[in-house]
Amino acid sequence: MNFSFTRDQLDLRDTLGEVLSKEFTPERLREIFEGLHPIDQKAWGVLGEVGMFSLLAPQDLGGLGMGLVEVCLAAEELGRCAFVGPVVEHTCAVVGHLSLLWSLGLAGGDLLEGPGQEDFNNLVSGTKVATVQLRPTDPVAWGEASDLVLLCYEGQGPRLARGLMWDDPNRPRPSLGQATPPVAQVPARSVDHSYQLSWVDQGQFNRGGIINLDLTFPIDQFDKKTKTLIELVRQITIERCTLVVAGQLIGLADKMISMAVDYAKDRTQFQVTIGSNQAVKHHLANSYLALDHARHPVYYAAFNLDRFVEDLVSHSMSDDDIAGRWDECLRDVSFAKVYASRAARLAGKTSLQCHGAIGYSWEHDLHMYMKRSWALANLWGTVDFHLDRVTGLVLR
Amino acid sequence: MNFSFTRDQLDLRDTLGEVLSKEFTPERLREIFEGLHPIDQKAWGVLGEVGMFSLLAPQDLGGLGMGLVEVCLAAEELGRCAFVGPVVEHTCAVVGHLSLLWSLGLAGGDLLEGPGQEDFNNLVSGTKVATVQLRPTDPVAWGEASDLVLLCYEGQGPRLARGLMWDDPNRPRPSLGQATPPVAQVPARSVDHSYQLSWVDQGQFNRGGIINLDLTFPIDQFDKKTKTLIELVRQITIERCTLVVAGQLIGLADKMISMAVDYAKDRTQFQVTIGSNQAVKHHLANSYLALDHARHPVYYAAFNLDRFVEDLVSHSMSDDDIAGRWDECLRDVSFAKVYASRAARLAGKTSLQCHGAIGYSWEHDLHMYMKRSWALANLWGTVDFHLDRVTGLVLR
Amino acid sequence: MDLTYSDQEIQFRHEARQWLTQNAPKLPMPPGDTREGFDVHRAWEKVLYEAGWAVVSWPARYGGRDASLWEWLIFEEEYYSAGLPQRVAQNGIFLLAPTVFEFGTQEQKDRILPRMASTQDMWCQGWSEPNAGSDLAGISSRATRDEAAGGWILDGQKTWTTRGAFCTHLFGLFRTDPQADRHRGMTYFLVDLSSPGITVRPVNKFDGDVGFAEVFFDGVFVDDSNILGEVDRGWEVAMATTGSERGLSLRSPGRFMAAVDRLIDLYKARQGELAQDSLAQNSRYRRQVAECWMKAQAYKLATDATVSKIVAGQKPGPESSLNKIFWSEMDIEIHETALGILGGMGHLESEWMKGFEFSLAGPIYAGTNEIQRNIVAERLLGLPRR
Amino acid sequence: MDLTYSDQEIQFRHEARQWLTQNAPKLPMPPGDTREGFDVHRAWEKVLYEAGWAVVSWPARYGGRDASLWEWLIFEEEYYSAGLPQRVAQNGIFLLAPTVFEFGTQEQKDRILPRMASTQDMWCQGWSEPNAGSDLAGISSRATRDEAAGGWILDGQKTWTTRGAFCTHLFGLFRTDPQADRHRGMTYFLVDLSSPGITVRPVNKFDGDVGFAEVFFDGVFVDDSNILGEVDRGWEVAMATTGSERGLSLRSPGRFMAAVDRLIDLYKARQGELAQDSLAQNSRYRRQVAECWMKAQAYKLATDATVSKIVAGQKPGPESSLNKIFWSEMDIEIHETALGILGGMGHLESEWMKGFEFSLAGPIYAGTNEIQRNIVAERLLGLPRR
Repeated sequence: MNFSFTRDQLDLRDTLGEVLSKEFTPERLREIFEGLHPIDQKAWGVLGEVGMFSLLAPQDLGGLGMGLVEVCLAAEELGRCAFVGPVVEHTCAVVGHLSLLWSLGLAGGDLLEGPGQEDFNNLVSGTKVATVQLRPTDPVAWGEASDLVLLCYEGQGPRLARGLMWDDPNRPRPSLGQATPPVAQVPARSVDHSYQLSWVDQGQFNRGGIINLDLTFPIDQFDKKTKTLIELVRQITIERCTLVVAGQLIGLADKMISMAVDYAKDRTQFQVTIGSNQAVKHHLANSYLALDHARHPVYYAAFNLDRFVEDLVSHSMSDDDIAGRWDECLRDVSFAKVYASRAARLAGKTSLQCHGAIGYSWEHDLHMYMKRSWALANLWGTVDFHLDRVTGLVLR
Repeated sequence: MNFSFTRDQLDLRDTLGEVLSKEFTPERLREIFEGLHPIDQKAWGVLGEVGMFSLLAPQDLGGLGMGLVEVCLAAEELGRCAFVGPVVEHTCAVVGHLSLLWSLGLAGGDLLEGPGQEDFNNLVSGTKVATVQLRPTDPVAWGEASDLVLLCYEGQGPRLARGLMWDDPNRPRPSLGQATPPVAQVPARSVDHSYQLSWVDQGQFNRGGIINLDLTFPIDQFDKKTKTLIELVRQITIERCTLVVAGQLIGLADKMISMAVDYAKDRTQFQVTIGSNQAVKHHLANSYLALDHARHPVYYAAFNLDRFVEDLVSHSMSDDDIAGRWDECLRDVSFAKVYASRAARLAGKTSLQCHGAIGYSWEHDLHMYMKRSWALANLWGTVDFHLDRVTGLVLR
Repeated sequence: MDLTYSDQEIQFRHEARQWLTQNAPKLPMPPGDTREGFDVHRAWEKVLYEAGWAVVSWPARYGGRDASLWEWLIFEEEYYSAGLPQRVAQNGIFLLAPTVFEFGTQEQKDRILPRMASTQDMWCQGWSEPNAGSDLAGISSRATRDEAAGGWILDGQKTWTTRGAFCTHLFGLFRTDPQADRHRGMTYFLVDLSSPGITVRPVNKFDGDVGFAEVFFDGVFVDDSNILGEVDRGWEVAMATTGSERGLSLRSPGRFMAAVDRLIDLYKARQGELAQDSLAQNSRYRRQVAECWMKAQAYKLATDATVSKIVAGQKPGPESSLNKIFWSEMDIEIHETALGILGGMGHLESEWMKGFEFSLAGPIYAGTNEIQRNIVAERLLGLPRR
Repeated sequence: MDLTYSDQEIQFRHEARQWLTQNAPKLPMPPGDTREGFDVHRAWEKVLYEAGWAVVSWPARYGGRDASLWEWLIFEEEYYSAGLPQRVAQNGIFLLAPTVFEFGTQEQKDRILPRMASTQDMWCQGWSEPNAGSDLAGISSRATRDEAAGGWILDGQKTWTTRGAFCTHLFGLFRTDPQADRHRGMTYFLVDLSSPGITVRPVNKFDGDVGFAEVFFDGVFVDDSNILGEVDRGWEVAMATTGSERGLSLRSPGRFMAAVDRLIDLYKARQGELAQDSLAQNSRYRRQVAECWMKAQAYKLATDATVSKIVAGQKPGPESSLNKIFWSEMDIEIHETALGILGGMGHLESEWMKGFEFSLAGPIYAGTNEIQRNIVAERLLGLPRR
């Protein structure tokens, strides 16, 4: 047993933190938030350079061959600066997903040497930006800003799409497939203006000319066992994304608490520093406590999910093992998402209250972090969804 | 509209408060709590003298002809000193219940002039102590200490019982009817040791020789409309009791907050009065807020229940009116019970925390008030029951 | 105690409802915290005024209809029940006006109130300064006597002035005696924002709308007729206003009762989907909606009790701090419940999200809830100050 | 990071479980806070000692088995999972012992620890005084030097001494330098309660059991060998102990994990009835039980993280205050949930009610949670003191 991070893990986190503090400043975030850019291409490139997108790719595929613990450490840093872009999707749902299929012998040799190799390398290095869609009716995170979308629907193999994207559902679109929800049900955008939601048009599916990666999954020809495995991989991808979002929420909570602590040490009212008031102290102590107790479940779930994936790849689990351990993974991921979402919500509220009016102004940065945390708490399963899931699994 | 109490109402409350502060001291409560007496006969008699038990009896029956608003005002005072005995049951479920049946022409002339008149007068004056049982399986509050029990079961007219009572389910009993729950399911007593629970033995039903009151209800001979009315009266009795328990909880909450405020003004730690600490201030402010917002719903429900009863007696409602207004009464009573229970629970916790170790000792009085509030919150419908009912009625 | 409405009150409610049904503007209106929206709201509030519904409880001579406080509450219930928004004139009619009624001269009442009621003058509040938020006594903007001109010269800066970018007038505190201790030596001024020397900088709020302004005073002349109450006694006058702000006038129960009604509608519309997702979730939101209903009802009853006291001649005291804590936290809870019911879509822009963002300011303005809890503990419970 | 148990740890768990299964006493045991109960518990803890399970992480020379901290946590999990109660020796083995290990002389270790582990000596804590509760530095009991006799004379009063009515020894702070400021001039004494001049008055606690004692000192002689650490440096020594009390040693995760397991059993047993009463109620308690499970799990993981740091050579710091807030509030929540599941019977006497009453002391003792939140804010977040 050892719940400490290794020196390497901490170095990875610190490097990323330093890079982001230079490359992705609050001013940059504000530009995106105010609609000047969809994402920051330069910062994205730098993330690629430090290896962010290659964390979950095996070394044989040019990756760093690390696990979700490392991705979550990175996610905390991404959360702390409210980094904009489909990092979770790109890292876990595209590179991580394809890598895992490959490790299980389910993806073509394309990734390693075929005509798609360059395309995959572009994903690993971050030269191309990718995102994901899990159901035909879902909006796609940063679809407009991405070079490609992995369509990853239940019961189907993954496919790559590059279709038309909309960030405004009122814009006319060529062919509304049945799966596309009616406009009236789809509000235009997240209150987190830096979180771009797009709609992928099924009618315009077109992967030719963009990349050569061959992902033709003859799903109907696979045997039942293989189909089950492909679905499990898809599920793993979903849980990984969920947990990395939880990691971002931890980073956001930490950032919002730090902002409030700094302000409370500085601001004077009634001739005392406001941070010397017991009410302010207790608000912040409660937020810090919630954060501290939310952070460990994220890494516990990440560690166990990594172990599950390792054992899956090495074929060292029986079917019963898989079922039992997978349920524990689901329970632990939900637990982490619930606690991280709540910690971020409390941190935001507390931080706003400690800042007072200044924190309520658009000019102050706090609202951007709060709104990001609201968006992330709702994405990859709401708190309600995860609460229900953890309840069901605890009371089996 | 006027939500203020009349001078008469306030005088009634103040008189009762004064009498109780003399007659029912914390020392007296402690004696009962420690098992020296079941109830305080002398204090009971004084309550009778100031008219407590006659509040809901019409003047024609020798009562004060008042309503539930007045009973709730009195209940706050009873709660404040954690008065011991079946006051709620006696006032609402026995005297109030029989009076209402009489007012509706459903009870025999006995109450007014027959051989039962003296018995009824003894109830109104408090010379006899009465309690109630609503279901054959329910424990009876202070059954051992009472002279008689009104059996008031669904679908039956009220009956008077004087059977054998047990406060200890392990004591052998002559004939266990099927309705009596098995001993193992019936813990011996409330954590509030002053709240006596007894078991009435159906086999030993015996009303002869105790009182002459004739309550033989030929229920099967009544028409459907009358049967419905008799059941409604029974329901009214239940709601009245529930609301008066809520009133007691308000009084208890008030008492526990006052104790904490007094202590916090006096106790010094870290060279300051503990009540000058913002954490203590905010704990107590929150408790006071919960109390303030729980008190009004009690009187709102009491007023509307009184109006409902008035209009029922004067036959000025259509059947539809009755159904609609009765639902509102149920909703409002549940709302009051939920808020009063929560206010008392918060007040108890807060008071204990502000007292620190001294409040956690048996020698200090606080635990007796806390335990009474735990018992009352569970009686006449738990918070869960009432929460469900208010939810169902708000979201009809 | 009599919790029934009189025939006259029932008739009043009927009239108000009928007029509002027939005259309500197209809904939803644009936000009142944008230039265009402010003008739309102001025009609507002028329509209210012309029909005599702008300030029902004021004397007819100033534009009201001499309605009782109970009738005012009834009007508010009907107003919000019709889906109508908060008034952009509220800082004038609900905060300044009660102070003018209490401290103003007859000349001031005649000059100020009718123009306020008719929306000719739109008033904003000049309380906060960069170093004086919850600590109002920390203000440093000053007024210097100009005996010859019969008035005062204002210098300094006010901030977080709600809708200050669109208003025509400001009421606020300025230091007239720099030697006096913190709570003294302030005077309550009424300022025309078109006066020379005033600069107004719009400040956007949490949701991006122009909710606030910074107002800079650089040698602004105000004559003696625009002092409310006595010179150097502005603190006492201001305290009367903050009582109103915290208490019932800005946040009449009708607003929350209407919000809860909309919440019930939202729940019923989404009930099927919630139950399809999970019975547990549906049951959780059913309960949460009922909790909100109870809160709004508790607030209404507490207000009824306060109004009963006022009608009986008592002054509302520190109880207004209880109300402020309660409504501000309830407002957040109502909106959080709605966003929860919206599920995964809850973070998207919507009327409920807008309302949620607005509600987050509640525990901060008009004195933070931390200050209010201090007031409750010290003035209602008698706990010692530090 | 490696969150798996080693083969050795798994083997240790297996051994512990097997021994406990074969040797556990009849359950439930009577409360340890009554005379009879105390003796029953003491006898059982002697059985533990004799089999080498009393103080697993201590060196064998003092009665332990040199187990690692991880193994100690495993033992605690197994111990509570077997339904066994908190140790009546805990104030000795969990609070005093770590201090003796850190500050004691070799002579003191040899003399005190084995007798403590074997339950020959039962230790209670003499911290609080009538005017020194949360404010430990406010103590006034004093020790006067008796140079000739080679020791000190103790006078004063200690209060809220847990199980003081049954214990044989007391450790506590006394003022040795009355001139020094509040946090100095105190010395940490080890006192035999059978010494002449000591009077012990039992004090009943919330649930009526004899949980506490008041201990009066009237010219009690203690020789120099019974001072722990240096004279006048008792505050530093005591702070080491309070860290243990707040932190993990008194409240190892196993206790709460076992309580949650029992809660799950209770829920499952009552599930049918709850659902029959109302589906909403059933769903509420399902969720509430899951919330308790998450809390206990979060506490276990936080403890694992702390232990990882300790094993790596770091000292646990003010994080112990975080733990104390968390477990004390969790303990109440677990019991409130159970009482809620019991429904209308929840107020009757039961094991759960007894546990609930016990849990209510949690936010008070070992420094109130208000003080702990101050510590978190000041020492972990760096906010200024007043």
